[in-house]
Amino acid sequence: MTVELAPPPATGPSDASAAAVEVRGLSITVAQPDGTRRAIVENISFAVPRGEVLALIGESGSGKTTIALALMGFSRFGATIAADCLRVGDMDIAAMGQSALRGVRGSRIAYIAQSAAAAFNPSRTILSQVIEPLLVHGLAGREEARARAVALFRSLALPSPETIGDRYPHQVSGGQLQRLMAAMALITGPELVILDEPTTALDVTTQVEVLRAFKAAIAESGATAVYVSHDLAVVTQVSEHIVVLQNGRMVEQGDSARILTAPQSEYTRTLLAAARPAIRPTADAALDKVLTVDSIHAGYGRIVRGMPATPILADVGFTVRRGSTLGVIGESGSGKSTLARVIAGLLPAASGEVLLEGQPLPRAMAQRSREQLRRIQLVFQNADTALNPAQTVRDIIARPLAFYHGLKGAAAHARVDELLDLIRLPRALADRRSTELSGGQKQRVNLARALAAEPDVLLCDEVTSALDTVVGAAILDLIDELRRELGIATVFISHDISTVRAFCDEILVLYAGRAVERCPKAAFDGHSHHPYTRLLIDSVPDMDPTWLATRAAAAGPALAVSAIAPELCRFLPRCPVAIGGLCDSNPPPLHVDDGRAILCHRAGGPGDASR
Amino acid sequence: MSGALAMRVRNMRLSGRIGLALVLFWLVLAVGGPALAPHPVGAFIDQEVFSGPGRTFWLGSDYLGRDVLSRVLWGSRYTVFLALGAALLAVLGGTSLALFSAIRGGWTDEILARAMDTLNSMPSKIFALVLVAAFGSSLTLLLLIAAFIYIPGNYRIARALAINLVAMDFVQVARARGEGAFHIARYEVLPNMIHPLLADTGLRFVFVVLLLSGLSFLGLGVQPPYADLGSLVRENISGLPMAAPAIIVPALAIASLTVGANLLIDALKPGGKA
Amino acid sequence: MTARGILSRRELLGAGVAGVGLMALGGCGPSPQRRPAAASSGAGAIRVASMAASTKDTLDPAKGAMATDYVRHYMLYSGLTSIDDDSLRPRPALAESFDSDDRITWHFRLRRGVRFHDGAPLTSADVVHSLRRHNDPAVASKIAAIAAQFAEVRADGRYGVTIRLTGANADLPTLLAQAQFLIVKAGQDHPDGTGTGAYRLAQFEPGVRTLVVRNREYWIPGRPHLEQVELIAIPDETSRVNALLSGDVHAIHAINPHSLPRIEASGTCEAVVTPSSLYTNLIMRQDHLPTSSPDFVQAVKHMLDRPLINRALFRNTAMLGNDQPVAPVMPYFNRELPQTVLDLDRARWHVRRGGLNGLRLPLYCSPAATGSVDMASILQEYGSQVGLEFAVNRVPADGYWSTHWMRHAMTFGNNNPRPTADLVFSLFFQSNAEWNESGWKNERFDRLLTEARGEADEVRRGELYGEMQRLVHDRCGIAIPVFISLCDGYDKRLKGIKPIPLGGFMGYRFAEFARWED
Amino acid sequence: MTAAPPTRSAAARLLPMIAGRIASSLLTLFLVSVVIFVASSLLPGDAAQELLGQSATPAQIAALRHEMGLDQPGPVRFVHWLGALLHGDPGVSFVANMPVSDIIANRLPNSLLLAAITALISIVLALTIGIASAINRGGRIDSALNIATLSLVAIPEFLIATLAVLAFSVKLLWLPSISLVTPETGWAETLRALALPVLSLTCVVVAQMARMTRAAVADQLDRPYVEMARLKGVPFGRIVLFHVMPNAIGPVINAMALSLSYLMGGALVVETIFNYPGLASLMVNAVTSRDMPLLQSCAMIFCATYLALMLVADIVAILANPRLRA
Repeated sequence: MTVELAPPPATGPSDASAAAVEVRGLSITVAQPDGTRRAIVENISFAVPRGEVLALIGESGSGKTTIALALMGFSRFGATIAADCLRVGDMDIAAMGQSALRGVRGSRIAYIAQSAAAAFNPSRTILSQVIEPLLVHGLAGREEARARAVALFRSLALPSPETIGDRYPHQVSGGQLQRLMAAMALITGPELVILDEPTTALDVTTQVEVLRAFKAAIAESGATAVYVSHDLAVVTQVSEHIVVLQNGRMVEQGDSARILTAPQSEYTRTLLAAARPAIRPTADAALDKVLTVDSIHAGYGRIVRGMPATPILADVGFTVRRGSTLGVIGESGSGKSTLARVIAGLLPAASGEVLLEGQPLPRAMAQRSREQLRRIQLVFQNADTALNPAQTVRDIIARPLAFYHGLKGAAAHARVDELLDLIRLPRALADRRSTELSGGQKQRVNLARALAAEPDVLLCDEVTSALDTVVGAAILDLIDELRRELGIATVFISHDISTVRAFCDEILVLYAGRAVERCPKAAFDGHSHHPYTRLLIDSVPDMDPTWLATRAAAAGPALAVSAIAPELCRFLPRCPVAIGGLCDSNPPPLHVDDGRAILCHRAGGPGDASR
Repeated sequence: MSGALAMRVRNMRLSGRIGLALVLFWLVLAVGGPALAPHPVGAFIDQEVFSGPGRTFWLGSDYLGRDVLSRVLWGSRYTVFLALGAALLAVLGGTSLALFSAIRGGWTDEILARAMDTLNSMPSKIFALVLVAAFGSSLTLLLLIAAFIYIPGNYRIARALAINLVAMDFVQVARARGEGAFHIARYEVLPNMIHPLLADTGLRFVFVVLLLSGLSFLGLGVQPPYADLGSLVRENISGLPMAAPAIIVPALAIASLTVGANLLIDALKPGGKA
Repeated sequence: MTARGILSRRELLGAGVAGVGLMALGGCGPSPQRRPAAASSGAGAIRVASMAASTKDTLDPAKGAMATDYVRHYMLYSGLTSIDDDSLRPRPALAESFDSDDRITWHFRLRRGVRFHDGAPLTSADVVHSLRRHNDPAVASKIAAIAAQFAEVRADGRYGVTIRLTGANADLPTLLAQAQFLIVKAGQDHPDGTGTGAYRLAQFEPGVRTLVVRNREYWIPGRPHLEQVELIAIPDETSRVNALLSGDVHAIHAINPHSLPRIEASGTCEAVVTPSSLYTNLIMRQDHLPTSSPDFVQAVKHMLDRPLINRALFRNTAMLGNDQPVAPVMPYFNRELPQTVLDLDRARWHVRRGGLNGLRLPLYCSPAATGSVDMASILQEYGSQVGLEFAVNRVPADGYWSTHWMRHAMTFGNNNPRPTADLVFSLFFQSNAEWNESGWKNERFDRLLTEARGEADEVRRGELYGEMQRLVHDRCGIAIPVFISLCDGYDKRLKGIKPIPLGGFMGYRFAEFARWED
Repeated sequence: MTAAPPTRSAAARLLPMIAGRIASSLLTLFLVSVVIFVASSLLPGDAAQELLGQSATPAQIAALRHEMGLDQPGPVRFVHWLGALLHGDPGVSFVANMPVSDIIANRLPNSLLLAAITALISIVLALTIGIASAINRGGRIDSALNIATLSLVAIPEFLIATLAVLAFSVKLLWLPSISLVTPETGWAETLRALALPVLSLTCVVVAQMARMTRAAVADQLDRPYVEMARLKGVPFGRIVLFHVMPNAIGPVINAMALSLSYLMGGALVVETIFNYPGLASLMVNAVTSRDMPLLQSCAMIFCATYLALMLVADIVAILANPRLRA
C-alpha cells in the first residue's frame, strides 16, 4: 500500500534551500513499556516555499498532527523527534533547546488548533489570550497589542471587533472562536502558521466563511502555512501542495491539482472516492408505513397548552416506509437530535403523535411497552460515550438480547457472534472492552447493539460524524446493506448534505426546529429548493481549487430583521431572497407537489425558490 | 480471572507492588497474627514497663508490662477488619444512596443531599462519642457507627460521580431500552465509578483507623484487654519520650498499612500514571 | 501580668537559642538554669494545672465536686476547722475553739477581726448561712447527706455558733474542714469568690482558668507566700506532665505513676507522692446472682493479684488493700487483720464449691473509676485460670455513675479520700445507705457504726472501728485491691510542700503553704 | 485587565443562589438540632445526674431536674428551646448556669483564630505541594510528596501533637506546650502559643488538601488549552498561575472547604493536648455533662461553619467560572 518515494519532491520548489520550511528524514518515536522505541512517524520529507500553503492530509492516526507539531519542536507524550533536517526559516528546530523553542513558539511559528472551544482557556477573556503571545514575547505593550488585535478582528470579519475581545470563549459562536484563534496565531506576524483541522468542528455553512477568512488573512500576512486536514475538498481550497499520509508514512505528495486529478497511489484514490460518496439506488420501498411522525411539538420546560416553555421542534411530521431511509439534515441546534429523542420517547412530545405501523405510541418512554421500545432503536451519535466503558463488547450486545428476547447463555453467545459477523467485526473482539476499540469498531458495536433488538425502526443520529471519511463510508455501506436485508426503516440524521443525498431515499431539512423542506431523492436534483437547502448545498466544497474563489460570497440577508414573530419564517434573518412585506409579515405557506414539500413564500411561484 | 490478576500485578508500578505487599502482609497478620502471638494479649508478664526489644519480648513491653508483639498482632486484626469493614460498609451505604439519589433526581435527591449535609456537618469524633455513649461499643456497634459516620462523605463524592455518569449517552441508551433503575445503577453507572470509589475507600479506611484511635483518646473503642493499633499508640503515649517500641511499632504499623493500601489503590487506577 | 509576660518571653527566646546551640553540638536535654521562670520577683507568681475543668467549674464551695474546685475554694475561702498535717486531726481555723459535751450539741467560737475580701467582718451570720444552705435542695450541695445531720444551726451572739446534731458525732470538727463546708458571705445564694481565704479572686472563667492574687489581709499572719496563682486544668495527663517539664506550669496534680521517672529524670522537677485512702473497688452486688454467693466473693478476693496491680498500674506507689475501706494512713486502721493474698487454688476451691465453674459474667469498668479498666483486664486474665469468664465491658466515663455503677452484678466504684472512718462507713457500708455499693445488710455493723460515732473514748472507738473493718473484710461484697497514692509534680523551686493524705496538692491546700525560691 | 467583569449579571445570578442556599441551610440547621436532640435523648443519664455525680440522691436529682425543666417531656423542651432560639436566645447552660451565648462568646474567637491561622498556612502549603506534584506527575518529586502526604494522613494527630510538644517544648524549650490565650495576651505571644496547635492541625489537614489540589491541577494540565498556551510560548510558571489555576480553583476550593470544616469541630484532640479553650472541647464537655442547650448551640455553629464554607466554595467556583457567572 505504502509507496516508496524519492526523497526530493518531484513537484514543489526547485530550490529547496529557498523554502520557508524544509523537512528531511523526520521520524518521531515513543518509548514502549518494554523499553524499545516505536516509530509513530517515519521518514517524512517535504518543503514549503515561502508564502505558500502545504496540506498534510490523512486519517486519524496517520501522524499528520504529530508532524505539524514537530515543526514547533513540540511532541506529545514524551515522543522523541529526530530529523536529518527540520528547518523553519533560518531556524534549525531540531537543534534548539527548550527555552529557545519557547521563544519561537507563538512568535515566529504559530498554531491554530482543531477545536477552538477546547484550546481557549474558558476562564479568561478572549482578548487576554489573543494578545498573550505579544506580551510574553515582549513584542508589544498592552495598548499596542490591543490595537493590533482589534485590527485583526476587523480584518477577519468578526462582529463588533472593539468589544468582542472582552467576552469569554463560551460567549461567542464556534465559527467566531475559530477566527479569534486565527487572530491569536497571526497577531505576532509569524513566518509559519500551522492550522490543525481548523474547520472540522464547524457547520458547513460556517466552514465556508471561516475558510475564506483564513485564506485572506494568511495571504495578507504573507506567512507560510501548513494545513492539517482529513478533508480533501477543504484542503483543495487552501493549499498549493499536498502531502498524503497513512500510518505515519508519506504515501504521496505533489501539487494539489495533480493529486486531485491524477492520484498515483491506491490510498489517495480511496480517499478521493470516499470524499465523493456515490449515490446509492433508492430502496425498493415496501408500501407499508412503519413509522409516522405527525405534527410534533417538543421542547424543554413546563408544557402549557401543548407548547413547552423552551420549544425546540415545531410541527414536524413525516413517514418512513419499511426498508427505506429518511435523511434528516440541518445545522447544529436545528433540532435533529431532539427529533430522534422524541421518537424514542426519551423526550416526550408536547403535542403530536408518533405512530408505529399506524398504532400511536405513548409519548413518554416510561409508558411504552417493552415490545414497543424494542421496535424503535436509537443509535447514538458518539460511540465513545454511548458504549459503557466498563463493559465488554459481548456484555453490550448481549444485554438487549436478554432484555428483549430473553436470550441467555449459549444461545446469547451464539447470537452475539452472529451479530458481530453481521457488522463485520472479528469475533475475537467480543471480550474486549469498548475502550480498546477503534472509532469505527465502536460505531459498529453501537450499531450491533441496536440490531440485537431486531428493530423495525433504526434512528441513526450523526453516526458517521466523528469518523474519518473512509471509515464513515464503510459504516454507511453497512447500514445501507442491513436495512435492505433486514427491511428496517431508517431515520438517518446528519449535518452533511452530500452523505444524506447519496444515501437516503427521502430528505427532510430542519431549520430552527421546523421542517422547511421534504424531498424524495429522485426529485432532489434540478428542482427548486428552500433557500436554506440551497445554502447547504452550496456550502459543500467541490474538489475544485477554484471553488472557494468562484463561489460568490454568500449574499447577506435581503431584509434587516431584528426579531421575528414565532409564526414567521425562521430563516428570515438569514434569507438572501426574502421578500419585503411578505416574508416579514405572513407565515410561510407549505407548498406540496411531486412528493415534495417546501415551507416558503417563494416556492409557490415558478422557478427555483432560492434564486 | 486469577491470570488477569497476575497480569495486573506484573504490569503494576513499583509503588503499587510495594502497596500490594504491605496490604497482603497486614491481611495475613490480621488473619493469622493472633495465632502467632507468643503471649496472651492481656498477660502482665514483664516486671518492667516500656522495656526495649529483648529475647523474651521481641518488641519490648508496654505501659503495663504486657508483650508488645502480641498486642500488635491482635491489634492489627482489629484495625484491619474494623477499618476495612467500616470503610467498605460506608462506601456501600454512601454509594447506594448516591446512586439512588442521582438516578431518581428531583426531590429525592434534594432531601437526601440535605440529610447527608446534616450528618456531614457534625464533627466526626464528637458524633462518634455521642453514638458510642448512646449505643455502646461492642465490635459490631463500633463497626456500624464508624460506617455510619463516613457514609455522608462517601455519598458526596459518589453522588458527584453518579450525576456525571447518569448524564452519559450509554445511560440514555439503557433508559431508552426500558431498563429499570436497579439495572442502570448496578450495571451501567456503578462499574464506571469503581476506581474513584476504591480511592475513596482507601481514604475512608485511613479515616476509620484514625477515628478509632481518636475514640481511644476519649477512652472509648475496642473492649480491653484487646486494642486496635490506634489505641495501642494512644495507651502507650507516655512511652514516646523514651521512644519505646510500644508506641513506635503500632504507629509504624498504622502508617505502613494505610500508605500501603493507598499506594495499591493508586496503582489500580486505569492509566496508572496520574 | 504584662511585665511578667515580657520577661518570660525574653527568657524563652534565650532558651531557644541555647537549645539550638545544644542541638548543633549534638547534645540534647535542656539546661535546668535556662528553664522559663514564672516568677517576676522573689515573691512568685505561679501557674498550676489540675486534672479537669469544665463549664461545671464553680465558685460555690457547696457545689465543689472536683480537685480543681477544691483547690480554688481553699484559696478563696476558709473553714471553721482545718486539717494541716498527716495526723488528720482537726485544728481550729475560723473557729478559734470548739467543744461539745455530748457530741450532739457543738459550740463554736469565731476568731475576731477576720475580714472578707470586700472588707466585711466575719460574723456568726456568715457561718450560719454557710452551713444551713447545704440543706436547701436548690443549692444542690454535694454533701447534703452529711449536712442532713444538722438538726439546728444557730448564731450564738456575733461570734458564737451552735450546731445541734440529730445524733452524736465525735467527728464533726473533722467534717467541717471539708472544702464544701468553707464559709461564704451571708446573703450570697451564689457565692462569688468573696471569702476569707489566702487569695482574692482576680479572674474566673469556668472550664478555662482561675486567677487569684495574694490576700494581704489574710487572717494568718505571714501567709500566703505567693503573689499570684493561676489555676488551670490540663485534662490530658501527658500534656500535663509535658507542661510541667517545659516550664509552662509549676505544679501539676494527679500524675500517672508511670510518668514519675520522666519527672525525676528531668532534674528540674520533682514528684510528691501522697499515700491516701483513695481506692477503686470491685463491687459484687448481694442482690444479684451469682455475686451474692459468698463463694463467689471469696473466690474473687483470692483472685486479685494485688502486688501486680500495684506494680503494673501504680508502679508500686500504692498500698495494698485488704477489702476494707480504712487505709493504713487513716486513724483507727486495723493492723491485726490478715492480708488476703493471691491464692488461685483457694479461688478454684470456692468456684467449685459454689458450682460456679464456667460461669460467664459481664464486668463493667470505665475510665470514670481510676484504673478500673486495667484492673478488669487483670481480673479477666486470672478469672480464665480459675474457671470464671469475665466479659469486660468498658463504658464511657460520662453516664457511668448514673447508669452503670451499682446497677449490674459487677461494677467498679471509686471512693475519694474521706477524712473519717465514720464517713466512709456510713456513706458506703451502712445497710440503708444510699450508696451501699454491694447492697449488703449487716445489723451488727450498723449497730457498731452508731456506737462508734458517738463514742468519746479513743481506745474504745479504735476497737469498734477495728471490728467493723473485719466485718467488711470477711463478709462484704466489696474488693479493694489497693489504696492509690496521689502523685503530684512540682517545679523544684516551689518549696514547703508536704503530703496531706486527704488529697493531692496537700489536701488541695498547697497554695497556702507553698513558697517560691529561685 | 481591560475586560470589564460582568458584575451585574454575576450579582444577579449569585444573590438568588445565596438566598436559596441560606434557606436550605436553615432547614439543615433545623435537621441538625433534631438529630442532636434525638441522639442526646438516647444518651444514658441526664444533666441533673451528671451534674450531681456519683454522690447524688434521687431527691436532689429530682429537684435539680425540676429546676432545669428536665421533668417536662422531650418534645415540649425541644419546642421551647427552638422557640427561644428563634427569638435569638440560645438558652442557659444547665451546668454552668450561664447564658449559652456568653460561654460561646468566650470560646468561639479562640476556635476561629486557630482555624483561621491553620487555614491560611495549610492552604498555602497545600497549593505548593499540590501544584509541585501535579507538574511533576509521575516523577520522583511527585512520588515522594505522595508518600509523604499519605504518611502524614496516617499518623494519629495526638501522636503528631505529642511529638511536637516533646521536640519543641520539652526538649528545645522554644514554644509553650500548652496554649493559654487570654484577651490580654499580645499578638506575638498569641502566635507563639498557637504555633504548635497550628503545626499539628496543619499536618492533619494539609495532606488531604494537597492531594485534591494535585488532582485538580493535574486534570487541568491535560486540557488542550494548556498545550495551546505552551504552543504560544507562554512560560510554564505563567501557564500554571494564569491559565491552570483559574480553572482549577473551583474544585480545589471545594476540597479545601471540606478539609477546613474539620478545623472547627475536628480540633478536639489538639484542643485537648494543648489545653486550648476552643469549641470542640466545649462541645465534648456539653455531651458528657448532657448540657443540651450548650450542645445544641455548638452543633449549630459547627453545622453553620460547614454550610458557610460550602457556600463560599460554591461562590468562588461560580466567580472563577465565567460560564457559571454570566
